[in-house]
Amino acid sequence: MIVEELVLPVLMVFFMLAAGAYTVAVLDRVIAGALGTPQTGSVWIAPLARGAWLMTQHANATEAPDWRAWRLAPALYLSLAAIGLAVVPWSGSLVATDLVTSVVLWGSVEALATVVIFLHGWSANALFALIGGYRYVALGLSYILISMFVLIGVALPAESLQFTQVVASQEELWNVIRQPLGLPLFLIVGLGMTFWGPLNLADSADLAGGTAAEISGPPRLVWDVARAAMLVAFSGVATSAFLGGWLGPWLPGPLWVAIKMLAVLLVLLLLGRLLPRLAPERCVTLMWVILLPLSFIDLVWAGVGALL
Amino acid sequence: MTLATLLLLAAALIGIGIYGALSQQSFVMLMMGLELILNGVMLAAVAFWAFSGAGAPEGQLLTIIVMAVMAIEMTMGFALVVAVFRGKQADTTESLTGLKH
Amino acid sequence: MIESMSHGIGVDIAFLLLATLAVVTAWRVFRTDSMVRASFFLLVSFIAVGVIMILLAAEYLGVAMFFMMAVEMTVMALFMVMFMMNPAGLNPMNMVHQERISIGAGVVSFLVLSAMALLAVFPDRPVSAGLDPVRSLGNEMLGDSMLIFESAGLVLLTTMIGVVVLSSHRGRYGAATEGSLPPGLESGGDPAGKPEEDEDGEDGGHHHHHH
Amino acid sequence: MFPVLGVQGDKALRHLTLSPDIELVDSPRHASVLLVAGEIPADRFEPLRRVHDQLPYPFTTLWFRCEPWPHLENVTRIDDLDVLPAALVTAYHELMEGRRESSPRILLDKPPNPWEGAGDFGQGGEGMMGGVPYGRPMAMNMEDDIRDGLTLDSLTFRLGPFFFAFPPGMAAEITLQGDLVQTWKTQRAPYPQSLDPVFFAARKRLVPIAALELARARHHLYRLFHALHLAGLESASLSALRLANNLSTTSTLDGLRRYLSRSGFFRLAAIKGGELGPEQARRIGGPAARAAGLDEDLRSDDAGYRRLGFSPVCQASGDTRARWRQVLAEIDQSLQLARQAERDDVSTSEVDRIETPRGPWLEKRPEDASALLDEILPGQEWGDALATIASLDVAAVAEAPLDTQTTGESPITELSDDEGGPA
Repeated sequence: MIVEELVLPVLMVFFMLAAGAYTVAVLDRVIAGALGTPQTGSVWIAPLARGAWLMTQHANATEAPDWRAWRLAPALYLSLAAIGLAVVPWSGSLVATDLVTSVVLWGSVEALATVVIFLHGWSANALFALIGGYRYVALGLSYILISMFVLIGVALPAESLQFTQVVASQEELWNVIRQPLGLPLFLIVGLGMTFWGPLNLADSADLAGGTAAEISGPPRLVWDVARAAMLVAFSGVATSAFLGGWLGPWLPGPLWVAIKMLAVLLVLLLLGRLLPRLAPERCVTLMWVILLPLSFIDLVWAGVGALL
Repeated sequence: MTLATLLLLAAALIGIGIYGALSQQSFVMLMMGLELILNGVMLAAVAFWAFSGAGAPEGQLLTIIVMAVMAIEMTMGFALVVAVFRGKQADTTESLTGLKH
Repeated sequence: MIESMSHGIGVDIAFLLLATLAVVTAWRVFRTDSMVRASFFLLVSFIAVGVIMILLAAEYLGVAMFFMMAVEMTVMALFMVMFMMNPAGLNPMNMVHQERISIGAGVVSFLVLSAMALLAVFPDRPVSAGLDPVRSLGNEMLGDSMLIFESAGLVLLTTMIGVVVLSSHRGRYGAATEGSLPPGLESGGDPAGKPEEDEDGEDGGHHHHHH
Repeated sequence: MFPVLGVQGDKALRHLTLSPDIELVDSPRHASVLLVAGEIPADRFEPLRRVHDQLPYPFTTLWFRCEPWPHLENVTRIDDLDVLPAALVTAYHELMEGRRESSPRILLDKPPNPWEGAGDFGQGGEGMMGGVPYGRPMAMNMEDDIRDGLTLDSLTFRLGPFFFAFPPGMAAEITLQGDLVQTWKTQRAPYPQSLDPVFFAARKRLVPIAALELARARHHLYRLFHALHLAGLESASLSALRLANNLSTTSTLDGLRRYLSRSGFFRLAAIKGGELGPEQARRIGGPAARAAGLDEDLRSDDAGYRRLGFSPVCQASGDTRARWRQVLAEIDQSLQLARQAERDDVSTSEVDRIETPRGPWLEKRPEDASALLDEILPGQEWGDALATIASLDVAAVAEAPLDTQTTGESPITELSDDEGGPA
C-alpha cells in the first residue's frame, strides 16, 4: 500500500521533472537554432553539458544575502513545479495525486510561485534581483485573477474541482472549443507564471538576468531546471483543462497527454522566442484592462454553457 | 491529533497573535498579529467541524467567512496605511496622535 | 476526553510536526529582523495550518488557505518593502511598545483558551466517513447559506471600492495630502521628513520612538 | 563568457556574438571566462577589479588587445580577432578539465565598511533606521515621488562602466523608486566611439557616396542589434547583425522591418517615452535630432547628394519609438542612396561638412552628449530608460577611425572586407 500510494507517485513525479526539463531544454535549443542563433554540437548533449558546467561551477555569494531564503527559493520553485506535475492526470487512473480539489491546488501553486520568485529576487540582496522580484509581484498579482476565472470556467462543466473529472467532462467536446477564450488566456497566464519570453519581466535581459542575475553554479542549475519543469507542469495542466487530457482515438491515453503537452510546450517556446519582452507597465495595464474582462466573459460563457 | 491538541495549537496561535497585535509599533506588523489570531480561529473552527460538529457544512462556511474577513481586514488596513502615509509619512502607531490630518 | 477519529500513526506524526512548525514560525514572525522575512514566516505558519486542515479532511479549506495566504502575504511583503525602513533586516529590528503587557495578554489568553480546550467537554461527533466535504460546502454556500455568502461577496466589493477611494492620490476635495504635515521628530517639534525642508538628510521621513 | 568592453571592444563583441561556440552573458555571475576586450583606461581599473572578482570559481580571464595586469598569473593576451573564439573555447575547456587553475580573487572578501552597531539594539545608527550598514546608506524616502505622489523609499546605486546595456565605458549614479528612475547622474562618459575609416577619409578628400552610405547603414544596424537584444528579440538582433556584416548595395531591410512590426516591437516592447526637446535634440544631433523633427542634415548641402535627389527624412515626436522608426528609415534611405550612387558613380562634393551617423561634423567631431541623459531619463521606468539609452547615440566620435591597425590609406578595400575579417 505504501509502495502504491507513496513511492510510485513520487517516482513518477521525479521522472516527469527530469524528462520534462530535458525536453524543454532540447526543444528551446532547436527553436533557437531554427531562428538563427549560431550553435554547434548536438542538441541532445548540449543541455547535459550545460548542466555539468553548472555543477562544476561554485555557487557564489553576494554581500549579506538572506542565505536560507536564497538557497531555498530555487528548490521551492522546483517543488512547486513537482506539485503541479503531480496533479496532471495521465489517464483515468494514472495520476500521482488525485486530490478532489486539485484545480484549487494548482491555483495555489500559481500563487505560491509569486512568493517564491519574489523571495528569490529579494534574498540575493542585490539590485537587479530585487527589481526583478518587484516586477514579478506586479505581474503575479495581475495574472492570478485571470487564471482563477479561467480555471473556474473549466470546473463548471465538470461540476468538480478534480482534474480527472475535468478531463472526463470533455468526453464530448474539448474545452478549447467549448470555451474558446479559455486556452489563449491560460497560455498567457502560463507565460506569466514561468516568466517566459514576452512576460519574462523577472529574469529579463534589461536586468542582466533579474532574480537570477546573481546566482551561479548548482543553485542556477536548480533554478533553470525548475523554470523548465514549471513550463512542463503548466502545459500538463493546460492539456488536462482544455485539450481533453488523455482523450483521443487510437493511441493509449498517456501518449495522447504527452503529445498534447509537447504541442502546448512548442507554442509557448515559440511565443517566447518570437515576441519582444513587454514593458512592465503596459503588461500590467493589458492584464487588468483587457485580459481580466475577457476572463469574465469566458466565465460567463462557461456558466451559461453549463446551464444550458 | 485530537480535538484537545488542535485547540491547544489554536490557543497558542491566538496567544502569539495577541502579543504581536498589542506589542508591535509598525502598522503592518500589527496586522500580522491580527492575521495570526484569525489563523487560530480558523483552525479551531475546522477542528470543531471535524470532531464535534458531525461535519455540519456551516462549520466550513464559518471558515470561509473568516477568510473573507481577513481579506477585508488586510485591504482596509493597507488602504489606511497608504492614506496615512501620504498625509504624514508615518508608518508606526505612535506617529498618529489624532484622527485628523 | 474526546475520542480521536480513526487515523494512522503517520497522521499523528505529521500533525505534531506541522503544529510545531506553525507555532515556531508564528513566534519567529515577531522575532526576526526583517519584515519581509516576518511576512513569509507568517505564510509558513498559515500553510502548516492549511495542511492540518487537509489532514482533518477539510480539503477545500486547506488548499484555499494556501492560495489566499500566498497572495495576502505577497502583498504584505510588498507593503513592507514599500513603507518600512530596513525591510532587508540589515539592521537589527525591535520595534515594540508596551511589551510586558503584551506578553502578559498573550500568555493569559493562551492559558485561558487552553484551559477551556482541556477542561470543557465538547460533543464527540466526528465527520462521518461517507461525507464529501467539498460537495457539502458547495451545497451549503450556494444553498441554505447563500445570503451569508453573497453578503460576504458584497462586503468585499464594497471594501475594494472603499480602499481605492481611500488610497487614491486625489480625493473628492482635492489632493489627499493637502494641508497635512508629517509629525515632528520631537513631540511638538518641526515637521520631519518633508524633502524641501529636510535639513538632516540622514533621517529621511520616518519617525520612531524607542521604548 | 562575460565581456568587459574596453576602447573599441565592441567590434570583438559583435564578432563573438556570431561564433557558435560562445555564449555571451549579461551578468559576470553567469560567466566562466572574463574577456577584457580593448584597452581599459586606468580610471576604470577599480570597477574592472570588482567585476573580475564577481565571477564564480573556477574562472579565467582573457585579454584581447589589452595588456594584462602584471600580478595576474597565467593570463592570455590575444591580439588577433580570428583566433579569439578558439582561444576562448580552449581556455574554457582547460578550466573545466582542471588543466588551468582558476584566477585568484584580487580584492579582499570583506565589507567595504565595518559593521557598526551604534543604536540601542545594535542597529547601524540613531533610531530604528539610519546608519550605514556596510557603508551604504539605507533606502530612504528622500525625494518626492514624481509619479503619483506616494513617497516611498528610494534606492541609490552606481552602475557601469561595464554594464552591458550602457554604451561601453559609461557609468552613472541612479536613484530608483521601485521601477522608476528618480534621478540620473552620468558619472563617466562613454568611451569615444570609432567610426568607419571612410568618414575620416571623407574629411580629407571626396569619396564615393556608396561606400559612405553603406558604412552609415552598418553603423545604425549595429545599434539596432544591441537594442533588439535588450528588448528580448534575440533572433531579430542576430539578423540585424548578420545584415550589417554582409551589407552590400543589394541588401534590403524589408524582412527585418516586417518582422519587427509583426512581432509588436513598436507596440509592446519597452520603448515608450524618452522625448527630446528641440534644444536637447540639437545637442545630440544626427538621427536623434531628425527623429525630433529637426530638418538638419549636412548631406542636403552636398552637391553629390543633391544629384541623387536626397532630402532628409524626419519623424515628429522625438521619442524612443520615433528614433527607431527614424533609424530604420535612414538605413533604408542609405541603402537606396548607395544603390543609386554606385550605379551613377557619384562622389561627395564637400570635405568640411560631413554628416556622420553620429551627427554633423563641421569644425569639430560630434561630442559626447551623455550628460543629456540626466535630463531625459528621470520619470521613466527602468526598461524604458535602458531602451532610451540604447536609442540615443551619445558617445563622442574618437580621433582615430575604427581599427587603428589599418591606416586610413585604403578605405575602399578595407570596406569590402567582412567586418569580422582580419584586420
